[in-house]
Amino acid sequence: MFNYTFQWKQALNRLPQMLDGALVTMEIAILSMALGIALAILLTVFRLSGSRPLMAFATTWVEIARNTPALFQIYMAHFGVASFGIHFSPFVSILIGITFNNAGYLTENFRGALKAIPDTQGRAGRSLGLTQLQSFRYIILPQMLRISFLPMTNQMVWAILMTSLGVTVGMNSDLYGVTQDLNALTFRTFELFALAAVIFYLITKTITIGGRLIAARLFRY
Amino acid sequence: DKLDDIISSGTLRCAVVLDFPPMGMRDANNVPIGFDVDYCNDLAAALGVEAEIVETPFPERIPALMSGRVDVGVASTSDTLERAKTVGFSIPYFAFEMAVTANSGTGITSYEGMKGHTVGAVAGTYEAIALEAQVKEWGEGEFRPYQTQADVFLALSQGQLDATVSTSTVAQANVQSGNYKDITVVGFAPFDTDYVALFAKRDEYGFLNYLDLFVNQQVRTGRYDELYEKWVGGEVPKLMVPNAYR
Amino acid sequence: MIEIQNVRKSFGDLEVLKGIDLTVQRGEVVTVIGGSGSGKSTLLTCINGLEPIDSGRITIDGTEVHAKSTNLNKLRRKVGIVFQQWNAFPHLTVLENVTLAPRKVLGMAKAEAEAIAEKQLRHVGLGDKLTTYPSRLSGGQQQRMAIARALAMSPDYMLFDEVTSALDPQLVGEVLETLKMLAEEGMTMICVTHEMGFARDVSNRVAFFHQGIMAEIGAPDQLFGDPQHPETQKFLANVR
Amino acid sequence: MIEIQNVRKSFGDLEVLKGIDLTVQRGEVVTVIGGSGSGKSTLLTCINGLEPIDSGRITIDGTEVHAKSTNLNKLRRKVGIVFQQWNAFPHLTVLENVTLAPRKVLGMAKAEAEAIAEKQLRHVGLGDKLTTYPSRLSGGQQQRMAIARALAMSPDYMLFDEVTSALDPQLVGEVLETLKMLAEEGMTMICVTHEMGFARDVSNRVAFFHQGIMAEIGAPDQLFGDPQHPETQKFLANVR
Amino acid sequence: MFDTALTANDLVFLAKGAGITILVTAISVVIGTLLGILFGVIRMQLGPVLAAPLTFFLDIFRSVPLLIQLVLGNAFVGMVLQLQISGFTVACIVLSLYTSAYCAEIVRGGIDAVPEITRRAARSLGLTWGQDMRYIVLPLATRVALPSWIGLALGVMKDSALVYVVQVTELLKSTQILITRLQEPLFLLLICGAFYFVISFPLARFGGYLEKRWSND
Ligand SMILES: Nc1ncnc2c1ncn2[C@@H]1O[C@H](COP(=O)(O)OP(=O)(O)OP(=O)(O)O)[C@@H](O)[C@H]1O
Ligand SMILES: Nc1ncnc2c1ncn2[C@@H]1O[C@H](COP(=O)(O)OP(=O)(O)OP(=O)(O)O)[C@@H](O)[C@H]1O
Ligand SMILES: NC(=O)CC[C@H](N)C(=O)O
Ligand SMILES: [Mg+2]
Ligand SMILES: [Mg+2]
Repeated sequence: MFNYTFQWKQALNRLPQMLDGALVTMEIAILSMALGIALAILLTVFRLSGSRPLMAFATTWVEIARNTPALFQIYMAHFGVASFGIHFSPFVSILIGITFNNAGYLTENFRGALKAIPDTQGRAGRSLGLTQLQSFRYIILPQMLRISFLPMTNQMVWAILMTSLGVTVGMNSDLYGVTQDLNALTFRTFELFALAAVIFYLITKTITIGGRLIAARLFRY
Repeated sequence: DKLDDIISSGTLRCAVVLDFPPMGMRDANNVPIGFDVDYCNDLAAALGVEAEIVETPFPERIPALMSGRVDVGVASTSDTLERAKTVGFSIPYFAFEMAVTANSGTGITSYEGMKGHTVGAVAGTYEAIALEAQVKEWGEGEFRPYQTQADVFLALSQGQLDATVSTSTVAQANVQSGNYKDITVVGFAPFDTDYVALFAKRDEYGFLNYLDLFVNQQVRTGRYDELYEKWVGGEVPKLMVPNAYR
Repeated sequence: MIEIQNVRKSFGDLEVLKGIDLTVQRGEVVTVIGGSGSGKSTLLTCINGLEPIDSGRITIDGTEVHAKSTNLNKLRRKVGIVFQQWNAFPHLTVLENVTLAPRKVLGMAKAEAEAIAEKQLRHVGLGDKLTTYPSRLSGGQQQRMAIARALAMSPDYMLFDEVTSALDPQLVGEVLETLKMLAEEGMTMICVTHEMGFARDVSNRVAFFHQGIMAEIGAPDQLFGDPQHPETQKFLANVR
Repeated sequence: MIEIQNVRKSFGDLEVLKGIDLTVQRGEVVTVIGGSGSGKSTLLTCINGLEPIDSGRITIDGTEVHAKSTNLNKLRRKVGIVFQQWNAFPHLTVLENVTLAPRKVLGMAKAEAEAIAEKQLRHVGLGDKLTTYPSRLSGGQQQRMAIARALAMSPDYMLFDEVTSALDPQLVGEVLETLKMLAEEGMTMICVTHEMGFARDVSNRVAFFHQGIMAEIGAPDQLFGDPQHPETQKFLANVR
Repeated sequence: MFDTALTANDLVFLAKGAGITILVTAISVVIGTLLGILFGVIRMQLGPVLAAPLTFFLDIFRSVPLLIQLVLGNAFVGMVLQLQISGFTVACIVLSLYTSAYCAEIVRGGIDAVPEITRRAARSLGLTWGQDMRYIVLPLATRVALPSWIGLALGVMKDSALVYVVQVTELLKSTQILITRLQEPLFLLLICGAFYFVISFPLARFGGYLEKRWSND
């Protein structure tokens, strides 16, 4: 009926290579999230700082990250900055690109979370003699991270999906890159991409479900 | 069969890769041109139908063919045995020699000189597969595949890559264009000649037969030389493999 | 001693405090009553320096709260405050809520801070809730925890801002009991409240605020029994 | 006449109503008091069919509420209900809030619905707020609007579920006044409330709920003055 | 830096690409939104168990890279359904489903945000389920959902940069074509990025504004 014989065996034979690729994909996503969260906290502090240059810096970052395609950002992280003589390996480029994107979106999430934390929390902290920074660190931050935990797992899923854009900056060791290389080699496009789709699905599902379990564990209050 | 279908439909749809100068590219009006484009036009003329160029990025060539969106691939496609398990190839219609192009700052002067450097090529191409294997064998240096020929040369002139292996035609064209700073062709890559063929569905013997004959006729009639002169220039590569059939 | 001298404070165009004068002696309990928006909460947050003031002076034991040179974080250890709502830090257990400030502000060791926290929590009747999260507490228990948390810093003064207003009627009693106990122990307190019974029983003086002005202040018997200012009369008539 | 006969209702394992019997005559005002979770709200939502019941019967003017054959949408026109909170449809103006049901449910023309709505809104003292959005109203005004909205359907019965509990103390009065006015006009009402003064003044009978049981019911003087059930005594002692 | 070989012709070419980007986005967002509302309401009505197959189906679109969805979608349409339709149509179909998957979530969030008691108030007035949905839930849910929906629409516009794999020459692809010919990547990419930004930023801000305004109600 299809004029095409599916050769799933051929694709399955390549499964070990693809799973290695999946590990790299996870590695990128996890690193980019860890860095992204750290940067987003910093950007959030900048936004709250009241200092105009810092606020402008944070805002510019957030708006560019949110208003241009991720593909564009990743391409820029490699070829764009290279125009100024700064060279990053594909791995570092994709990491920077996704981290930049993550940080932008997470900062925006944090803003929403902060709005949900009553004013009196910070005031209560300050009233106890905590400094502004201590009050942020011990009272606001933990609550902010809790409120934005589910958005963060969503962002993690996006980070996984965004790794597929690494091919534009020369990545071929991640799941999508490996799949594409195998495709070039064998022309078994459907089998390979379908298999990749299944792996991606399983990874992202694990993250979503894992995120919920962790949330239930972590946030007993 | 397919051959009849094409003739009766009145159009021949060719999958062509358009970021692979001078085989496929666009002119100043962004109209497709190049060796492969002309070749497709010739094929259509022989069949007595209209040619339609379908721009096809690398991973979409097979789905485009299998889903019936194109009839034939005129896409400088290397006729590897692995790929032939999936599609049917004609006899070779073109052959590439591979050249090494290096960033002037690196001091690379030969193929061997690339050892230990960061090198790259267009992802999934014949030369990329060979070069990646070579880098593994050397055991030092790094291999990076980029999505398009343009990205490879961009990375090369930015210094992100120290050298690349590409078809000599592309290398010459890009160096001469003057668009890229600091790059020079430093020699040939000792890869097997990259024979490329037309491809169609594996079981369309009638059509594949026709394609074989068409390629043969292009050489016989001198059209192949003519096109080569037009798009590449210089000594025309032999399409016959010494000491072998076909 | 808390001295408030001619304090004025605006939010944008709105003048919320229009020259307040009030001196609270050590050991005194002053209750503040008044309509919504009359500036009661604002005054409290000015006293512990959470809000800047526009003019006037507030001194606590001689230290001027709003002077540039004043270390507010240090000053605030002297002045505990409990708000109407959302006092509890929801992500910390009851014990952690109370030990946070002693540990981070006073740099106490964990064990020492916990000893103090336990003592204060037992004091307010929460000795058995140490490892509970605030979400498991009733509103009244949360407020008592907030009081213990403030007490753990050994403050000399306590400010209470309608600490029972957000509570179910059944829970009001337990919190007022705690406040009464504190007052009897001699804590200096300023309490903003709607609970007239409490104001009458516990306070040395009651102040009535109206539109940013302290319209009237006096002993509870006098203010409730024989209010002078027409607004006070109106207010008290409405309340019951 | 509303007749409630041996009504039982559980949420999962929790039996919230454990056999309630109550008959409310036309023109009667019955107040329901009781602790949190005693099943008061649940009873009201069962009466107008918002919640199914497990056993027993509720009939309104002879129509069985939970019978399969009953057209609930039609029945509900007879029975207005106002909740503690979030009664207002925030995206509609006050007038639109009130005209929505007459227009969509009764199919009234716009002009007619508006005439009725205006009348009812004036009745509750909101004649000047027709084009305002609820977010601009005080809580008390929102509750009065909700009452007008229910009245616009010309119901025979009104159910009120702690309509003043979420209000600032100052706003309680205006809403209770409106309820009193309704009662005086002869509306049949069941009011769940914490306002004992109101219960005493307005109701014909007061019912005390405790843990899903109607522990006691009687005339206000009797129930407040001489409560029989020990839980009633405890409850009333606590409330004041 | 910016003396460029870019001609007016090329600008027209870029503008065409931008037009395609907007067209693909518009079609997908409209269809995707309608489907998303339908799926969202169906899911709510069926309950989590009965709706599981639908949930699973929609989940796929949120769990697999769009690039792969497009490649496989194209193959599916051509090979399995044997439909001779253009890459543009395939792009619109895949993007519509992709949009609907996210939109269904937004719809659910919007409906969840309408307080149960408000809906009870509506039903108590005698409004039917449908009237309640139409006059109360929908308008209220829209307010909650609209800012996220704007975010989604803009997301789809940005993600439409990937439809080049099914032979649709949208903005980013047009840019790449010009880069191949003109070899001025940074300059061309900045033009392209600026274009996205100029469309996306004001709309995103507008969404933020709506959110602020409505949350103050
Ligand atoms: N941070 C702020 N920014 C702007 N206006 C404010 C702020 N805080 C309070 N206000 C305004 O100042 C006025 C006084 O507020 P305040 O909270 O002190 O009154 P209150 O007497 O405590 O009233 P309530 O009994 O309602 O708590 C009010 O009109 C209020 O809206
Ligand atoms: N939809 C529901 N699902 C599960 N449990 C419910 C539901 N609605 C009410 N309950 C439970 O039923 C019990 C009775 O609730 P109900 O709201 O009727 O009490 P109430 O007397 O109105 O209390 P309150 O004075 O706090 O309003 C409570 O324990 C409550 O948690
Ligand atoms: N056309 C291309 O982009 C690739 C050509 C290359 N010779 C290959 O098929 O591997
Ligand atoms: Mg206040
Ligand atoms: Mg209730």
